[in-house]
Amino acid sequence: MSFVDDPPIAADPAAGVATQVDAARPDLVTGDRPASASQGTVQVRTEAFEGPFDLLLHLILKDEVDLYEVNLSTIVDAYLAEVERMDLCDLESATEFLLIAATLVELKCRRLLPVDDSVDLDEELGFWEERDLLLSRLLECKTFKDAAKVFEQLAERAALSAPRRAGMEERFLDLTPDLLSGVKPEMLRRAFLRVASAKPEPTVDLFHVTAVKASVSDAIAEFVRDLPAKGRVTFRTLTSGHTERVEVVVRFLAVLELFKQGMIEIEQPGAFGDLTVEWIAGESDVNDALAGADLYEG
Amino acid sequence: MHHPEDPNPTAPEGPAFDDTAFDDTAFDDTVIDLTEPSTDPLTEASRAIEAIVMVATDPIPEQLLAQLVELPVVTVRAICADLANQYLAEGRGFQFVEVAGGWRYQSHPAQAPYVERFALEGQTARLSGAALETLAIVAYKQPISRGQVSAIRGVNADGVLRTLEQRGYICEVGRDDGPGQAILLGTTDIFCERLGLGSPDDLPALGDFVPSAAVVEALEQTLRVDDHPGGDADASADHAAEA
Amino acid sequence: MHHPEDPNPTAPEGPAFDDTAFDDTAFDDTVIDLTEPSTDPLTEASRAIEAIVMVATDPIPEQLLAQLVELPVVTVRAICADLANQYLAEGRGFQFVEVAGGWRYQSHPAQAPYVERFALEGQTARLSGAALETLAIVAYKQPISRGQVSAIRGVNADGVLRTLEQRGYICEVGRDDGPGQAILLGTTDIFCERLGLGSPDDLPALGDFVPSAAVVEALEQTLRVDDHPGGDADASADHAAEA
Repeated sequence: MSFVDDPPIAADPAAGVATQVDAARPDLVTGDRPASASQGTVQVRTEAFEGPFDLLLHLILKDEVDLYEVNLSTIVDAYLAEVERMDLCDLESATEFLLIAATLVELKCRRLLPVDDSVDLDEELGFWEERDLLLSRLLECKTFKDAAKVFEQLAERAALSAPRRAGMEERFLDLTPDLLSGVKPEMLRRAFLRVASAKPEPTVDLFHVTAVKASVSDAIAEFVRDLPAKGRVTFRTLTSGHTERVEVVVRFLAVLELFKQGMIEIEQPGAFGDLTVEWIAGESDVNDALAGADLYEG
Repeated sequence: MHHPEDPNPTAPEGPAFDDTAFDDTAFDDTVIDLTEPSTDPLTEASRAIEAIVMVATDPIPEQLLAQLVELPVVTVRAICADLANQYLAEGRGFQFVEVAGGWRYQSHPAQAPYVERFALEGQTARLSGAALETLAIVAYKQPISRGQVSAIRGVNADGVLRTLEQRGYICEVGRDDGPGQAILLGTTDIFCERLGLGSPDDLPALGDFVPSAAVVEALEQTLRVDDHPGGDADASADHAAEA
Repeated sequence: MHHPEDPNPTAPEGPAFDDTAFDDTAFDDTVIDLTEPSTDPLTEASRAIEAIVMVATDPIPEQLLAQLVELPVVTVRAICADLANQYLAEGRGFQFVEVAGGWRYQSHPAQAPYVERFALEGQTARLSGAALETLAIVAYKQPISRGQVSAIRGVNADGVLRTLEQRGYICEVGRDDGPGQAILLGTTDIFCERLGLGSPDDLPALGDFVPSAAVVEALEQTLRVDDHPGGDADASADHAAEA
């Protein structure tokens, strides 16, 4: 999921989101790290953001001057917009990004809505746990990030010295044992394949997961098709046929996206009440809505 | 032309070259005590160690040196440290250093521009940010499974780990006892060489990298559950009471 | 043991002496100021020559040294002779000698018994994993240049290649047509003999092998002598951008 070939955010049709994100992350377009491997660099697949923690840390800590001014809404929006832009090519990474998106969105909802005392205590504790887990994982990630910086400095410093590798003088060579004793041609073949073979395609372990179609743009398309005819409908109804968490998450993201674009109205009778969704946009806006979301490949 | 006597016993003719351009008095200061060159076993061992490490292609562990010169490891260690200091004091263009569990000769960092000019081919590739972070996780958490690395990074780390393995920085060091018997990974000597470490123990303590209070607070503030505009002390108090 | 002041100007502390606990300030001085290398150009050149010859795998001609340190050949010749005399006077276990048209370090003949012991006992009788991989690359992709082998392996393979060459398993088989006229390596008859092969063609087939990007890039790359400095500059630029 390299961003190298992505159009700049400003060109993104989802301008409503884009402007906000752009302001929050002026460095995203120019890239604050090399997105492509330079000549001679280890050919690790470089991604603009190495995972959801990386992205979230960046969003929260990017501007250390304003550490205390960080606004959760801005961060959630920027995070969702970034996830939206990504070409999430495998379900595994998509799920991680989306699960954290779900936690963030829930966090944001808590801030916006009054606390409901009647809420299920187990659920409440569950959410606290999730939030604390996210926090500790972020701290762990940050710890290793900082350690990696020191690794880089150590490697740079070490690279200033070249080791002596000239080896034995000719007259001693006869004394050394035959290095090829015991080496079989097959060992050479395996050694060659080990060092020269392409990495296997990133595979998703589908052993326990049936292929889940999780695409925000598909969900948007589905809503754009179905919602105008349905009138007011609850989010629960919209997701009733979907048991996979990631499917519910992408539909929730789709609802947020449509809301942002002014296509739908959202109502919630009280904290943790059922979300009600109503289509309010005209026919002409539909294409914009569809163009506004990048694909999540499930 | 003054020719210093070679203190190495049974030494044949020294350098195949006489030079008159240099002031021969310059050598008088550097000549060490030549009165009893070969009777001192420490001096003898020191020379043997210089010779052995000079022809070695990899760092030589003190244990092996001790075995070859037939002296205790502690003595060998002292000799090696002394040699390192001698070259340093003399301002040599090379160093004698302990890297990846052994001693080796290497060029002095200050001479890097000249060495780079000379060694044009096959420079070691730079490590990407992802590779460095993954390497840090393996280095500090070893032995660790691929799945655990991925969990910490929040993304599938298999590709990066495979590259690091191909480069020889990490390798399989065992199997997990658990039902899956997951492969456990650890760092290699090549990793130590790349970072200029005597051993992984020479890494700075992971505790040194625990995020600062400001960072922790920023994360907590941002991800706190209750939103009290202004995020004042009340919020923290509420938070504490509720938690 | 005293810690003498390092007379190498602007040199960072060498890893072997960095036995203090890591602290934040330890990493602040990683950038070496190269603007004022030395007060004395002869001393500076002498150090550079020590460094270059130390890391070289073959004897270095005076002409090349002169070019690298930007001094006349006669001066370089005098410096080399002086270095040779210094090591002799200090009773080092190694020598600095002119052989085969160039200067190199080698073990002092008086230390031969220790070096022989090391050759017999100290070395593993098996090829290391890295050596086996390097040999496999040459065997399957011959003729191939040193630079290409290093590019595929991602680390400098010169030392390993030299060992394989010294053992007679690989040798120079030609020159590249390109501007650099890089030396091309291939396997020898000894190699085939030891492995019981009639010719390198008898090596086990690779099957439906998909080469990695590094291999494709390394083999497609036009061989250029100057491809290192450019690549390095790019890497530094990237690094600067990243920092």
